[in-house]
Amino acid sequence: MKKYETPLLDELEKGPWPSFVKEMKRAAAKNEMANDELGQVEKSYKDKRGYWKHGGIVGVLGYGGGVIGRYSSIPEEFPGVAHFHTFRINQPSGMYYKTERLREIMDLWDKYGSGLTNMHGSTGDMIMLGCRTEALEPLFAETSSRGWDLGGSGSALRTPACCLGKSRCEWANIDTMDLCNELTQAYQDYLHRPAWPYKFKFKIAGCAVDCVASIARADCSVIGTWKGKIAVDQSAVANYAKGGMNIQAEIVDMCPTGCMSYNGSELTIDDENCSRCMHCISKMTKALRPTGERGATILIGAKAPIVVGSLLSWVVVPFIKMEPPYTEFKELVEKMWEWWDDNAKPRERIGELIEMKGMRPFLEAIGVEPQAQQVYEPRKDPFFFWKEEDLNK
Amino acid sequence: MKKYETPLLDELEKGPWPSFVKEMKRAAAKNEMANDELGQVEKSYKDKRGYWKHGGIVGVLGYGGGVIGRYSSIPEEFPGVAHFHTFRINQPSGMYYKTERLREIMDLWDKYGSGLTNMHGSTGDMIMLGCRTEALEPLFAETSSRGWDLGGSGSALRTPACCLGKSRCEWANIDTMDLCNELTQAYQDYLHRPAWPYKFKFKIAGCAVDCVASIARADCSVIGTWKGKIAVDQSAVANYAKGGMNIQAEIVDMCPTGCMSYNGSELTIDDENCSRCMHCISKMTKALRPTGERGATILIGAKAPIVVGSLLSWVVVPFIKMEPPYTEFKELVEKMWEWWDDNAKPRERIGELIEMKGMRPFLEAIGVEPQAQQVYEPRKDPFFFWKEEDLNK
Amino acid sequence: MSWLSEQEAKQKRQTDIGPPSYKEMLPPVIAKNYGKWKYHEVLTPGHMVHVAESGDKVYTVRVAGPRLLSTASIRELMDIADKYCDGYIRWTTRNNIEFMTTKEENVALIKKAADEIGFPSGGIGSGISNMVHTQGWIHCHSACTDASGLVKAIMDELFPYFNEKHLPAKTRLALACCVNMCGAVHCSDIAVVAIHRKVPEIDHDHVKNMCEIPTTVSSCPTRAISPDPAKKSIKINPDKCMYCGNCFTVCPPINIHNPEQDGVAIVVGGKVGSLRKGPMFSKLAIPYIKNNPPRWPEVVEAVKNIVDTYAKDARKNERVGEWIDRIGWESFFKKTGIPFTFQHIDDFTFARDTFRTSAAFKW
Amino acid sequence: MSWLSEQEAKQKRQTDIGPPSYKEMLPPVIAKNYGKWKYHEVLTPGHMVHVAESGDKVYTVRVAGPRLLSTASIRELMDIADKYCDGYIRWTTRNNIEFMTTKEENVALIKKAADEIGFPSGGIGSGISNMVHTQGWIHCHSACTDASGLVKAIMDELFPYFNEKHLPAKTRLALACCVNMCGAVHCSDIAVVAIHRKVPEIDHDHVKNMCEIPTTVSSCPTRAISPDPAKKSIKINPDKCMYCGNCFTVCPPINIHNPEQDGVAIVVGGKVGSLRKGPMFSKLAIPYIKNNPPRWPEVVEAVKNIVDTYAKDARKNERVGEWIDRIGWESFFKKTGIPFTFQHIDDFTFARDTFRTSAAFKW
Ligand code: SRM
Ligand code: SRM
Ligand code: SRM
Ligand code: SRM
Ligand code: SF4
Ligand code: SF4
Ligand code: SF4
Ligand code: SF4
Ligand code: SF4
Ligand code: SF4
Ligand code: SF4
Ligand code: SF4
Repeated sequence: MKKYETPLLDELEKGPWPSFVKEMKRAAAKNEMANDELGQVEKSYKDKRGYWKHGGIVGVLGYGGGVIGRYSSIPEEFPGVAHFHTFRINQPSGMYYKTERLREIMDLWDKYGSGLTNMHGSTGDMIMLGCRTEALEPLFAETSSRGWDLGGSGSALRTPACCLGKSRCEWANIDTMDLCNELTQAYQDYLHRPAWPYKFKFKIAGCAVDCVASIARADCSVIGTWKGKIAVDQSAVANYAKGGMNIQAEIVDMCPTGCMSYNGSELTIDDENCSRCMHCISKMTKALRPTGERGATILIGAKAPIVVGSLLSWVVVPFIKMEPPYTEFKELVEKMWEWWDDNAKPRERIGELIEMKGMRPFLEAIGVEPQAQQVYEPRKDPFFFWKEEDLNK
Repeated sequence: MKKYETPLLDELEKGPWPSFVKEMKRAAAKNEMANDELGQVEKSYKDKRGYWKHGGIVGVLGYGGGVIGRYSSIPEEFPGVAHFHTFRINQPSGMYYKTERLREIMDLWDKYGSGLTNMHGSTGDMIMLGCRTEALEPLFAETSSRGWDLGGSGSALRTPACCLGKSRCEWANIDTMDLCNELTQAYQDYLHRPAWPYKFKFKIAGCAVDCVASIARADCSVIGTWKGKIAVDQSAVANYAKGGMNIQAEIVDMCPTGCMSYNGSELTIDDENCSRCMHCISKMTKALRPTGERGATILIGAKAPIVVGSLLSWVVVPFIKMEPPYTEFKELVEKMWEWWDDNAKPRERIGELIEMKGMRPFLEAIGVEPQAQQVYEPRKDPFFFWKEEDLNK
Repeated sequence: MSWLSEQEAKQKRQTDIGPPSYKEMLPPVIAKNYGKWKYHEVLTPGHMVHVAESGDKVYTVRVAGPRLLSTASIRELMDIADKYCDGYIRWTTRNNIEFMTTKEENVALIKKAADEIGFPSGGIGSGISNMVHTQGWIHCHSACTDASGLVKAIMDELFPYFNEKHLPAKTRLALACCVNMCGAVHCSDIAVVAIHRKVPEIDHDHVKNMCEIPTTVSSCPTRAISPDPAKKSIKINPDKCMYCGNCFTVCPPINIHNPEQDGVAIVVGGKVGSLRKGPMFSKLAIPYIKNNPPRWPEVVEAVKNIVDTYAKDARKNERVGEWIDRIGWESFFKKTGIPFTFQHIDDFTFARDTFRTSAAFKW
Repeated sequence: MSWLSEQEAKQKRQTDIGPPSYKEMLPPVIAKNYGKWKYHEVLTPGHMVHVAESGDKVYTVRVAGPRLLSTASIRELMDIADKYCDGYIRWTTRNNIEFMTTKEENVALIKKAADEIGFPSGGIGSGISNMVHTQGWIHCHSACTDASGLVKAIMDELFPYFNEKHLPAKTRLALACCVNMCGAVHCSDIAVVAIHRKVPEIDHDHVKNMCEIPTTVSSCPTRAISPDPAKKSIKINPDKCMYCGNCFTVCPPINIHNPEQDGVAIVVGGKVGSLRKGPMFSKLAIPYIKNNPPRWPEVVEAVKNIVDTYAKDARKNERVGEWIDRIGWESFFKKTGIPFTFQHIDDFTFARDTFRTSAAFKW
């Protein structure tokens, strides 16, 4: 195996943060592909540019996604990365692993791939970084035979992801991990066989804290919420005060709706005016607790900035019950997909389509009523349309 | 003279607010045009629609504006309003009148017109409502011979307007009435002879309170401001408190920058963080007073909603000195006009043009540097352009 | 009083002289203390005093202006000014009339005199001043409602807020009789804007003679109009037309007036001053109320409901828009009982920024 | 350990089975108290405890993840999990690694063991957690900077905020190696996004053989590309190109890489949670810093400056974007000393809403 000098990358072994260079070197020590990756990346550092070609279409039989083809643009120099495809393995919901099961994957990856991974990709998959085309089929056979499957890529449903929710968080209003798993299983066909105008992502958070950044990066963001009061444990409030918390400044004054008050001993919440933003609850978890009915808010449309600027997801359904088997939600989502599939141009995300066509046709297609909760504010211009049916109302 | 039954309009003579119907009837009593106007408006009330044709081009010799042509669409029925043009007379700055002078206008209007007026039009002119084409020339000769002139209309400079400023307001940072008068006089040619892509309006307010609504309806809004501290008279503060003002709630808590504090006896302002919004000053005028250098902020671009939604004026020059003869300001404005005139399509307001071309070409054309005060926030997308000259910086 | 002859007119006329100088128009106390005012105090909704550094005081009485004024009434108002105000008078930027005097005892006399001829005092301080408005059926071909009549009906109802009762803050009402919005009503606390709801009807037989097809096509801001060569006329794409009426302006055989469907929308929450919050646009509260002259009772009721809800719920110094921003639009609709419809959801240029991108809102 | 044969692979393979169930992966204490947690307490930046209604406690130790991990290191991490955590381990949504144990005494042992193999603990509470990032030169053809290297350099510098020092609130950093923004960095407190600055160069001789002209033309999101029939190639309108690199993806003879001009922008003030203020986009703070591998000192310095200014100036619980909103962007530029340039002024879709329409601002 060729030994590359990596004076530039060596600089990145220094310092307290775990070093990806160290990881690459560990893999390179026993793997030809990883070794050439190290060499090519050192060259990138020297020349200040990447050396990858765009991927052709590679994959496994019967699937249209799950593998990102990648080829070096200078394979003569770095033959080990001539092929360096990504193999996306769908993570279990919540990214908990029994080590026994995770070892299966490590063994297979040492056998078939570069020994390099990303734990995890931005969408949520386990990213197996770098294998050759001819390794894909046997690798897939081995992983799938052990009960693992590929994640999404291309114009398909992408691997759903969630926060850890009820597994370890006191604020989860819905069972994020279960819903995530249920959607992944229910829509396997959509996930593996790209058949849509473009990608579609689900991300599920148990509350408005949104620890999976769903509002920023999911075509469909599901966020747990409640309808009911916030129960206040006054003795716990007193403990926070005793512990040095400035309840007026840190909690009451920062409540966005101004619905809290504190008289030095008692904390009062005007629940009707609370917007359930989670600020007070998150800072005083021992003292405050939502009560009442649980469900989710559905927001639609987030995406990255190309081409018209990033979108954040928009509230479409302010409240929906969210319990297994999630039938109502699935029906809603299927209606969305149908409308999107029927109307979108290629590479048009659902948020872009809604923006193009207007919110009304979308809401009508999925059977949702207009509600003030869907907007920050009503329109500001006097140019609005009337349908014949509206005129006769 | 025909006597019209006006049962519908009669309903609008009732109630405490001054009645325009009473005004119309007063004029109608001695004027044929006003009488037929009354009849036609009653018909509009009955039929729930107007009966005016669009005006053809009428005016006075040598001017391209100042008169709005108006013709009844049913002149057979109401011959008195067959012609019913508006004669716009440029108001004196601040809309103060010596009665002796205003009587001149009333006399002329009784002689040549309908005897109906609007005091004033939304732009600021004295609106003489309803005269025949053949009256225009002699009427103009008489008004102008007495020292009055027409206001603007069409694709021209429109009649500038201002708040009363230094004449009766303690907060005026600039002499609004003088500047208004000066601009009106300096740009008479632009005002009377439409030669631009579309209309252009100036409105001038002495401070950020903006009593002439300039930010909402002027292509160029001039707003007085200061650079310096707010002087606090603590004994006057105490008087307000004694008078029942809740200084904490009504003043301090409503300060948008949070730069005020009040300890029950002393009011403190962290001037560096004050945004000069005028809230505290306007509510405690006896206690608070701006000090230091005076000048104006120039904002550009407001207009009504057709076609892309209303625009409010945008900060372009955060601070400019504003003293007679206002040379620096005039030069700036002339550069703006030149750029607009060179680049705009017909019927494109300057704000629309800036939006179309981007702020940079506009600022470069008028020689103004980019400044953080020009924006609420920087851009949120990563798609920005570089000129060769920027690359080498 | 005979008209000038053409000849005389030519001789007398002057051009480009501009308006008379404001300097000539100032009451002496104003001229003397110009730029040297120290403070003012609102004494009643109908009058206030300004105190100069010199110690001089000027009392201002403000009276309601219907804006549409006959020369006869203006003469009467001037008579009052001659009697109590050294022969000076002024109008405000919202079309009210102001009398200024240095003598406090004149205040009551001015109020009384003006009241007697139908011009009650008010509009100063935290209440409702005059409604800015436009021409309506009185003068504009484009009007899809009247202006003066609606203003009269609304101001009659809200009159107590003009001359006696207080609101949390100044409350600016306005009305525009078509979407050209000459009143610049788009930044008012509460505004009424007239709208059409139907695509214009075309009298195809007359189009060929009376209209320039290209001009008509290009008059449409939304490109809804295209030539219809078969009919030698034009056609309108109903999905694109937003009923602005521009085409009707340039081509008379196009009729946009529809007495049964024309009406008004109500928008709320705008302001122009930079105090506390910066200037804000008004936003749609009620998309449509039909024209019901002579007194538009449904519109009056709707405006009153909003004012009353605001009066009850807002904090001191809080403008309508600031109040709504604090409580949230979902609460505004709940508290006023106004239904939320598809028309409220923006589908125009800035729709995207109006969609809620937060999981925090009120039920 | 030989590869499966084609035959074997066909026999063994399964499809559409999805991932293993999460239920199989849960540590017993998690499975037992699922949905029944009562509260938690952050004990150090490196560990916290969650207490269940049952009274059960679970201690979580979080350690830094470089994200790019070798199988060798993952095995070592699993060894720790086997030793102290009953054979369970998890990753967070920001690519850190979590060890859970019911035994408080294990906490220190886990930290020590992880530290020894190069994975220090931290990232919990009000500080800086891992930087979300993307592929960079490691794997993506589209990258105009590296990802892992920049993250390493920045996190080395900010390390104290990861494992010991507090900030006013959680501070989320992220990096995207091109404007596709796979890390969804557009809502981060501070993010680095790589940009090109020059219009791509076209190797016209190869275009005809290697590219589909129509595909190339339509690949351009801003329609800057048109066919150049004379050259049998394409041409790019430099006024419209915003250097996104899409064309280069579909047509290799188009080269967007420019080692001297490629670099990064820094955007600030975004967040995703709905606490207090709703989710916010990050906005441009620094339009360009050149690529300077291996440690990008100018970028590190710039990020540090922003973090330090925020640390000094913000109130408790205030995220970067909330802090800036409170003080105003003009103050942000003043306090950080970052120059304001033409690039900061939006000229894109939502430019209009970013222009200041208020006379109130700070000098
Ligand atoms: C691997 C990953 C980045 C990472 O390092 O984690 C990734 C990598 C790529 N993304 Fe991504 N995206 C990844 C998550 C994202 C995310 C974040 C998310 O999913 O939460 C986004 C932003 C959210 C969104 O979907 O808008 C994202 C927005 C994009 C876009 C822009 C899409 C858009 O509509 O604007 C592209 C461009 C495209 O689709 O052609 C893109 C395209 C790509 C491609 C396929 C580039 C290309 O054109 O070939 C990258 C392949 C890199 C490689 O060679 O490995 N990637 N991409 C992430 C997927 C890993 C996983 O499966 O877990
Ligand atoms: C008389 C007046 C309304 C009033 O009752 O006070 C008025 C009346 C007309 N305006 Fe206006 N505008 C008047 C102030 C305004 C204002 C307010 C202002 O100037 O402060 C605006 C909003 C601000 C702005 O300029 O955008 C305004 C925005 C328009 C527009 C929309 C312009 C745009 O760019 O969006 C039009 C349409 C047009 O220009 O074709 C318009 C067009 C018209 C026309 C000429 C209608 C037409 O197409 O023929 C109206 C003639 C009515 C008539 O027959 O009397 N008027 N117009 C105001 C002028 C009186 C004066 O000189 O003092
Ligand atoms: C006379 C007039 C100026 C003129 O040149 O004609 C004027 C005069 C004064 N205004 Fe005004 N404003 C006048 C139109 C305006 C406008 C413009 C408009 O309404 O179209 C505004 C902007 C409204 C908006 O923001 O939408 C305006 C917003 C204010 C405010 C800010 C109110 C607020 O809290 O937002 C103040 C300060 C206050 O009331 O504390 C103010 C205060 C004042 C003061 C106290 C200034 C002073 O020290 O003399 C004057 C008398 C107060 C009063 O009327 O209550 N004036 N004032 C205008 C009277 C119109 C009328 O007849 O009612
Ligand atoms: C483990 C993890 C979820 C997971 O499924 O993996 C998680 C776990 C917790 N988060 Fe989170 N958050 C996690 C990603 C996020 C994200 C998503 C992201 O960063 O991409 C956010 C949104 C950030 C944003 O708004 O931009 C997030 C915003 C919060 C907040 C809100 C902070 C704020 O004031 O804005 C809280 C509440 C708090 O800190 O008071 C919180 C609180 C919590 C709590 C206390 C919830 C609980 O009761 O257990 C958990 C531990 C606190 C901690 O880490 O400080 N978590 N948290 C994620 C850990 C990532 C990491 O390795 O650092
Ligand atoms: S999003 Fe809510 S439920 Fe999920 S981990 Fe974060 S705080 Fe807990
Ligand atoms: S959840 Fe948010 S809105 Fe509700 S009381 Fe707490 S801080 Fe206020
Ligand atoms: S804008 Fe300012 S200076 Fe002018 S009248 Fe109003 S408060 Fe006075
Ligand atoms: S002028 Fe406005 S920002 Fe300045 S101290 Fe007064 S209220 Fe605060
Ligand atoms: S708002 Fe419309 S209808 Fe009213 S005066 Fe202006 S142009 Fe005419
Ligand atoms: S009414 Fe306006 S939008 Fe409709 S066709 Fe006519 S010009 Fe176009
Ligand atoms: S951000 Fe761009 S360069 Fe980085 S992984 Fe995504 S597509 Fe590739
Ligand atoms: S870099 Fe992007 S914007 Fe520029 S020509 Fe290529 S595709 Fe178009």
